[in-house]
Amino acid sequence: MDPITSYLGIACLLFTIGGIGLCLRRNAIVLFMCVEMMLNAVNLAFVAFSKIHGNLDGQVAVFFVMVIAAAESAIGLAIILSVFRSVASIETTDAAELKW
Amino acid sequence: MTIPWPPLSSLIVVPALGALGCLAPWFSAKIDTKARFVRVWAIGVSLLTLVILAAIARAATLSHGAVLGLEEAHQWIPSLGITYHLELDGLSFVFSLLTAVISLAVIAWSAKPASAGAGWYALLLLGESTVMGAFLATDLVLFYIFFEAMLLPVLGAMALWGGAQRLNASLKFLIYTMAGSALMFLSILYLGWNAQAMGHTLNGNFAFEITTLANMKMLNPIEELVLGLAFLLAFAIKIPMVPFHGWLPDTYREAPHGVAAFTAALLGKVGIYAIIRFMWPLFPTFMAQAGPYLAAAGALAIVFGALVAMAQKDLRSLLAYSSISHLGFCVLGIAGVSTMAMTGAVFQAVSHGLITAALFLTVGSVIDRQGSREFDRLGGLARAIPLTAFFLMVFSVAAVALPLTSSFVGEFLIIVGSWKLFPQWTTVALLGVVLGAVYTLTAYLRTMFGPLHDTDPRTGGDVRGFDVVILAGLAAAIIALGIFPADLLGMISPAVEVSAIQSVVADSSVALGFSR
Amino acid sequence: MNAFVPFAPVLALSIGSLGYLVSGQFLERARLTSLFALGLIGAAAYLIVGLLPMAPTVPHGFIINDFSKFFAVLACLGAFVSVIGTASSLAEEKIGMLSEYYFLMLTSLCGALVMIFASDFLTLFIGIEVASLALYCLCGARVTKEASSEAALKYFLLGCVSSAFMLFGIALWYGVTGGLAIAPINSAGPLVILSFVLMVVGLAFKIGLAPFHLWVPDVYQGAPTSVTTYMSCVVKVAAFAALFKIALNAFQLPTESAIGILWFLSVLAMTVGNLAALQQRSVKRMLAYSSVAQAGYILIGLVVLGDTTSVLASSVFYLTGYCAMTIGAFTVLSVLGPDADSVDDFKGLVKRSPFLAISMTLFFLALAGLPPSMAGLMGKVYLFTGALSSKFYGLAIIAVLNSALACAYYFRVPAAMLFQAPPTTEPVKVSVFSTFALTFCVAAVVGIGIYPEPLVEMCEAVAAVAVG
Amino acid sequence: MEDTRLALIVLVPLLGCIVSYAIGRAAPKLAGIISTAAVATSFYFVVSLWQALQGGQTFSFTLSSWLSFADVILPLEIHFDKLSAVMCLVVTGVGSLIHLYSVGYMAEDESRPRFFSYLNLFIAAMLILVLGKSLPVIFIGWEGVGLCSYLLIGFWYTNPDFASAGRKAFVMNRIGDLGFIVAMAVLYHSCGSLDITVLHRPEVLARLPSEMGFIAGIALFLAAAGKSAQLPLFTWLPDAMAGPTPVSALIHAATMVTAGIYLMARMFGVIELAPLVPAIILWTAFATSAIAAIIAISQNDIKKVLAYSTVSQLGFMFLAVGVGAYSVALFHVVTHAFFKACLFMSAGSVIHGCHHEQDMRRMGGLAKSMPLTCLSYGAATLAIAGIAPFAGYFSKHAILESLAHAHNPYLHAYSELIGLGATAIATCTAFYMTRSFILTFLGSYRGEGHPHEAPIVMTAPVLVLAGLSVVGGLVLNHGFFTYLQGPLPAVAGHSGGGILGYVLGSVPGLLGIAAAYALFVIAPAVKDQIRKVLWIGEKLSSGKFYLDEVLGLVVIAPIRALSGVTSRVLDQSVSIGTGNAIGGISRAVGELTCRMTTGQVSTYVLWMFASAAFLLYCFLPVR
Amino acid sequence: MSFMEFVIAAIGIASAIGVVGFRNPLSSAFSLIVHLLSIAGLYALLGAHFLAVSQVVVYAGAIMVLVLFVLMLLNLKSESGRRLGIVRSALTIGIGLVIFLTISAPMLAQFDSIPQSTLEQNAKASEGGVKAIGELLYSQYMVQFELSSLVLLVGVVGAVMLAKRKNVQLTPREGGMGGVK
Repeated sequence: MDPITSYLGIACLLFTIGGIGLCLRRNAIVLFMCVEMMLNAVNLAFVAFSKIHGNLDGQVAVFFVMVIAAAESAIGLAIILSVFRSVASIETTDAAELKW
Repeated sequence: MTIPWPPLSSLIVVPALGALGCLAPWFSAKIDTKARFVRVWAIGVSLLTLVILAAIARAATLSHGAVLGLEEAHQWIPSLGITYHLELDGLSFVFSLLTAVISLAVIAWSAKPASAGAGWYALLLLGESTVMGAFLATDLVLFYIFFEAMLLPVLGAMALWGGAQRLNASLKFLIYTMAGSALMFLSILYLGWNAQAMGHTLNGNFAFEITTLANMKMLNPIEELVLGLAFLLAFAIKIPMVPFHGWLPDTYREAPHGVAAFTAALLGKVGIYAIIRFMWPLFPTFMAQAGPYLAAAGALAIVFGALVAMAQKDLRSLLAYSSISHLGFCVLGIAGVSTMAMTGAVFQAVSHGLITAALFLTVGSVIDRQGSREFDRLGGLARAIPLTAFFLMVFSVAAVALPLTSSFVGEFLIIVGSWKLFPQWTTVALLGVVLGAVYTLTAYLRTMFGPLHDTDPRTGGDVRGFDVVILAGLAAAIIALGIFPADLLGMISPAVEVSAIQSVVADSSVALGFSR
Repeated sequence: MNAFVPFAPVLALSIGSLGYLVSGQFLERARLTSLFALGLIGAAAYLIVGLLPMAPTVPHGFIINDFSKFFAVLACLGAFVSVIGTASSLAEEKIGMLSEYYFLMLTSLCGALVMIFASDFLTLFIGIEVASLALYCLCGARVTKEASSEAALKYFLLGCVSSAFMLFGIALWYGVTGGLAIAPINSAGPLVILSFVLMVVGLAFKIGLAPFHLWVPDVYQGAPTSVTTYMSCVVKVAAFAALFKIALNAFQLPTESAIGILWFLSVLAMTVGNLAALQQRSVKRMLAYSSVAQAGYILIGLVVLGDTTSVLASSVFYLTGYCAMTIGAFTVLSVLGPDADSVDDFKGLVKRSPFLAISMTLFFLALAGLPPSMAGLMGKVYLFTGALSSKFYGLAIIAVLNSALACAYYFRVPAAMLFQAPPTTEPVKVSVFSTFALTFCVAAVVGIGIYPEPLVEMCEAVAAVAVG
Repeated sequence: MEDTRLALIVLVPLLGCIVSYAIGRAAPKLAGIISTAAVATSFYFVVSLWQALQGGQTFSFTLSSWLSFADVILPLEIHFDKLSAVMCLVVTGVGSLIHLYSVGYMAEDESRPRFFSYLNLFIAAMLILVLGKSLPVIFIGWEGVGLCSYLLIGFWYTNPDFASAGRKAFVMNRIGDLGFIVAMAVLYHSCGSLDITVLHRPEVLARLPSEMGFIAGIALFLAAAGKSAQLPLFTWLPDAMAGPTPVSALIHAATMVTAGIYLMARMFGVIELAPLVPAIILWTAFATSAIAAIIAISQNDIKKVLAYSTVSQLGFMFLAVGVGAYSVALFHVVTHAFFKACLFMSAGSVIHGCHHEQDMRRMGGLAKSMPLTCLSYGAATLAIAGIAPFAGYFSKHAILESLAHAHNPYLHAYSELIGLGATAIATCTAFYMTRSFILTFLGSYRGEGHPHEAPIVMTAPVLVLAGLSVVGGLVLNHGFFTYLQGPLPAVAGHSGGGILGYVLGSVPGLLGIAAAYALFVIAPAVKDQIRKVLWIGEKLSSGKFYLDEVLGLVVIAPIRALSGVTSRVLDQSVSIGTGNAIGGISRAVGELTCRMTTGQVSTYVLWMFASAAFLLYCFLPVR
Repeated sequence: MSFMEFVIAAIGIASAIGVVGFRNPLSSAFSLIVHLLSIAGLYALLGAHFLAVSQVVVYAGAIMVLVLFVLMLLNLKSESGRRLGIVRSALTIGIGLVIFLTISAPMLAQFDSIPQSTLEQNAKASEGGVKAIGELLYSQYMVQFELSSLVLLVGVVGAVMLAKRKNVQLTPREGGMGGVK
């Protein structure tokens, strides 16, 4: 197996694992972490591609994704905090007032 | 004599503005104080509409012969090929005349639901305006708009002042109508696009104008079948034809008397009118093939309505089903390529409009007096309210199509006209006539005759004042049409010729012997 | 200097919103803040209309043409009206710090504009994120209310997932083309389709198309009404702009598999949305589901996109009308107070405030596609004719049956307002701002229906540009 | 040629109808006088027109162009020829007498105005019927008289039985009217016109295909049978006795019920197109008159007796129609009008005198208390019994004779049989009429109270009619048939018959009278033996052949059931049920779709991934 | 595939599974750190040095610290006992499998056939040092760079808005700190 493609394979795998985690876990923070994992998977793919194409646009993209991820984490954790304040739990099963 | 203002639009605009006028005091928040003035205003407006219509008719008749051919055509949405096109020929004229008369009667009728303020008149006027529009529009999209719009005022009035189940009833009414017209809507669009695709339009855009669409033979039989069925469904629900009448019992049970009268008299007629005006020219082949089935449906509807009416326990439901039965005649009449039958059908539609409105109003006053519509709580009223009894007798007699009443003219022409085409179904329809006599007389008997069955034998409660004038006017109209129908017939038949018959004659693919 | 011109609107908005942060302490007076926001949005709109024509060039990351300008103006207009309409209800919403609130709203508008103007995927993604992140916070803005933060959480998590999908799509695009520009690609290989699917998943989520709609009802219900009002319009506009742009400029629609996807989404959206709305007692959820269904209608134009541009134009037309309807409806809700949600809250509204009741009725009639407010009706005429002309009969029939079905629930609220007795008779007072916004929406909804010609022509032009 | 008098003939009673009610509301006394005057006036016009009527010429008057449009020509036109002249004379003449009579009869009824205006309305309708120039116009009158009879039968509407009797009459007539309409439809399409003068032209009738001719003929007879109470539609006529007696006299004896015969005579061209039609008519008529006669024997209500005798006499007339002797039938119509009206009015006087007692078993011996009535009733009885030289004799005799000359392929075999049967019926007639006379006037009074003779205003017209039924036949016998040569086919070999003929001809009647006298006066005991012997006949007769029951079982019950089923199953369950079901289903599905939104984030994500997977799986070209 | 790459990739995948697998959020957080670091290693191997560094700094540093802080703040026990149904887990994994296959198959198919030579000559061009990236950022991606500042700003302000409330009470509505169940 060619190294580059193996990177891509790994990216796909991580992406999927992150998704599975999102479906299986209930703790909001863990969910958030899974999201981060998915983003990382994509980043990996970006970098691999940039290597394939021999330009840096992919890496630049990854840089921006990191920035965004940082902002996301700030907001996400704030949201989780405020949820915790109101529901006294960060398990998504407990924050399920809105339905149907 | 020329008419200074845009004549046809004014028929639509005047009532609409009148409706706004009714609401003006209502917005000033003192709701019932101005009730009387509003009433006078509303009557005035609808009267004005009637006068305008008469003036137009006179002018047109003076200018060019008996057949009216007034038009108003303006571009509306050129890029979609939608035009604002109104036309008044004999066909539209009789129906708009009916509209004007019925609206006037219903508006002027004194008995209206308690708590009904200015909104009552506003909605009725809106109803008049929209129904007018439906009868005048010749652009299919415009027609569709009015076709949908005319539902709303009726719906509103019913949901505002109806019985206990009024909301469910009106929802049902709405859904039925929408479900019916949805596919028609699509078919209209298909026609418009097809015209463009065939390159039949001037500016390469869509075209929805009936004459444009009708003059070109651009549909293959399959298309005609599908589109025709879609149209038919919409009108079948509107008329209503069995078995698409699911909305009717609830509506007529819940609606206030005036609204019931308005609905029964006018809304269904739009279906009849549209089949002649739009379906025959657009889908001649389909109509020619569907004719027998349509006739069957009509005839069976006559019998069905009569049978169900016989089983009813209260006056209003009986009226509802009787109107199904009577409209069956119209359907039978428009099923075949026969000027006689079709003219009869139009005439029958008009006369049924008059009669059924009169019946709903009269019966309404009886019900209000007794506080009940059950036959078991009625009876022997002829002694208590002789005048009402008299009018009810006149209208019942008209309903069973006694000669020298308008409905006889219609039914006679329909039967004689369609005998040649569908003898078997005409015979079935005749059975309906006998049953009609049975339930009508039974209803009258159980209401007016027999020992005076009265929970609290109050005197009075008889029709009086202006209402007498209204009923008398309607009765006069019914009888006058029964004795001197010639003018109206002479107006209808050429229009029918042009709109329906000739399209079939022109369509060579239809091989049918027809009887003029 | 001229190099900055293309970014003027975005700059104006962002810099202006920065003004909030510095002035945050002494700008706590609702009236002033909202006025300031309005001023900024107006300025942005003005810049778009007035300034951009001077910059026809394609600078880095941005593309300026009639298409993007139209959508940008639409977004600004939507934001403007929703801000006016809901300004006075913020106090009752107990949204603490107004300056942050407006800052975020303006920033998300800014992000929306970026989405609309973006000419490469990276910019597009950043725009999406700016808009979304701001909105996540705004959904949670009603900190004292449990539902609000719950909505924020849901929106946040799901939104992140969707942007992950979007991003993966972008990565694949980069993998195939070696660049990030939104430029025509001539291959339709599996990888291209793959990236298209992934991007569509991302955008379908933002738009709220079934089956990616599940967040919509929860968020619309949980978020402050003012925010819902805003996002129900602006987000849809931006996301649709992005979708159109990607699908037409990058993926060279129509390719049959892509059309298959969109067809599926559109049908599912309108059907699921309408069915789910049938039983709703909560007006917000009802409107949320209805927005799903409406999104399905809007998508038709892209699905049936044949050689004719006019079908896309019909989508744009319908979208425009829809913005007016939904903003109006939610504005009425916000006027009724932060917790007005159930249908019962609308009982007898006509007695308490005829203006509100009648305008709400008009909006619902428009949504149902009934006269007299014929924006919806005309939009449907336009859309379905397009569908038929491209021989998408099945789609057209499903759509029209759906719109008939929809009447069943669109009837409910007007019925409650007009035909039922009010629990209380004390009148609802409508602020000048809201009155203005509502009047504007009513005018739009009715006017577009009565005299659609100019808008139709505009949409035709826009579509022509978009299809290229 | 146009003549306005013709219009006046119809319009005056119509005017009377309105005026008498309007004025009657104020002054009830005047109502009767006005309406009587109206009818008398119209009688005067009829006479004057009749005088002016020479040769084959006719008068006509067009009221409106009515149903004329495009190329359809159906004006509202009436015309006056010899045939209609006869009917008009009877209607207006006898009618005015009966009006006069009712002035007395209804003297103490408070709703007289209504009564009289109805009566006038009826006269007008009847006149339109007989004057109509085209079938639709005749149909106007046809339905009009039906309506009036409905109104008049149910005149005392507070009694629901009376009201429903009226309804029964109307509905049964309606069934007949179906025939009328069908006939019109057929004729219009085949002959292109409904004008009766046109419909007599052979070349026009030739256009009628044979089976259409049959349909038209049968349909017309159905109409006639409905109106003139032939099998199976005659049960309404006895019930119609619920109405005031003058009504029975005018409508259900003299005029309306004979409209059927008039129609047959009018349309004889169509009737005779298919020879099967007259045969059917003949047999029906025979059965009807036989059954009615048998029933009449065992009736105790005086009016019922007269009613059934009317049915039987109508059957006689149709016998004549069946063999094509239309003028003979009309002759019997005229004489029957005289004596039957007389009978009814005398019966009316009796009822009036006995304080509205109608049961003959509670009468008797009234000869002393009301001699004039007794006299007229007796005369009329003799007339109907067919005793020469009373009026009935001539017409009946003519009918029996014409039966002998039946020239119908379907009848040759049976002509003698029918002749005998008819004679038997005549005997029977004499029998039950005599019975009624005996029960009413002879013997001793069995009721309570003091019967008294009717006032002069009632007796006078009765006497006039009595006189007519005495001499009427003798006078008319010679002129009548020759007079009707024009419009109607000549009667095959009709002999006036000399004295001998009179004697022989009267034999059947005399037999009947003798038998009745024997059984009811001389030896009442024998009566009971006979009753025991003929118990079946007795049952059938007193049970009215159970026709009502049969009809109820065969027709009415099924229809009721059908209507119940239609309303409950077809309407409620199927038509309406389907709609509701669809609504319910979509609501349920909607509920399910809502449940998709569980509120759990992880579920949502799962959905997202599942959908994404689905999209990828379905739409990716390579898997 | 070099041994180095293999090891790092293996660690990365293992730690990823760990993130999903551990019941205790804290341990999943730590395994996430490991995961991020391994990713950084992969970056380095791919020649994206700048990214590798910033990955360590931004992710493993800033973000994860924040996460851990919050976790500490809420001092949560491991996820409450209720396990997800086996059916659902199976379903989830199945779906994940489908996605994995459908995504990876075409990718691998497409890029399997890239000659090593091209990668060699690309290696220099895709050398993501600070200088190279910086040049791109400040020339071609100027706009996006500025916009990303906006993103961060939103993050800050949003966090402030959500976290700060007028009447601050950090104790939840019911139950003590930490929402002990």
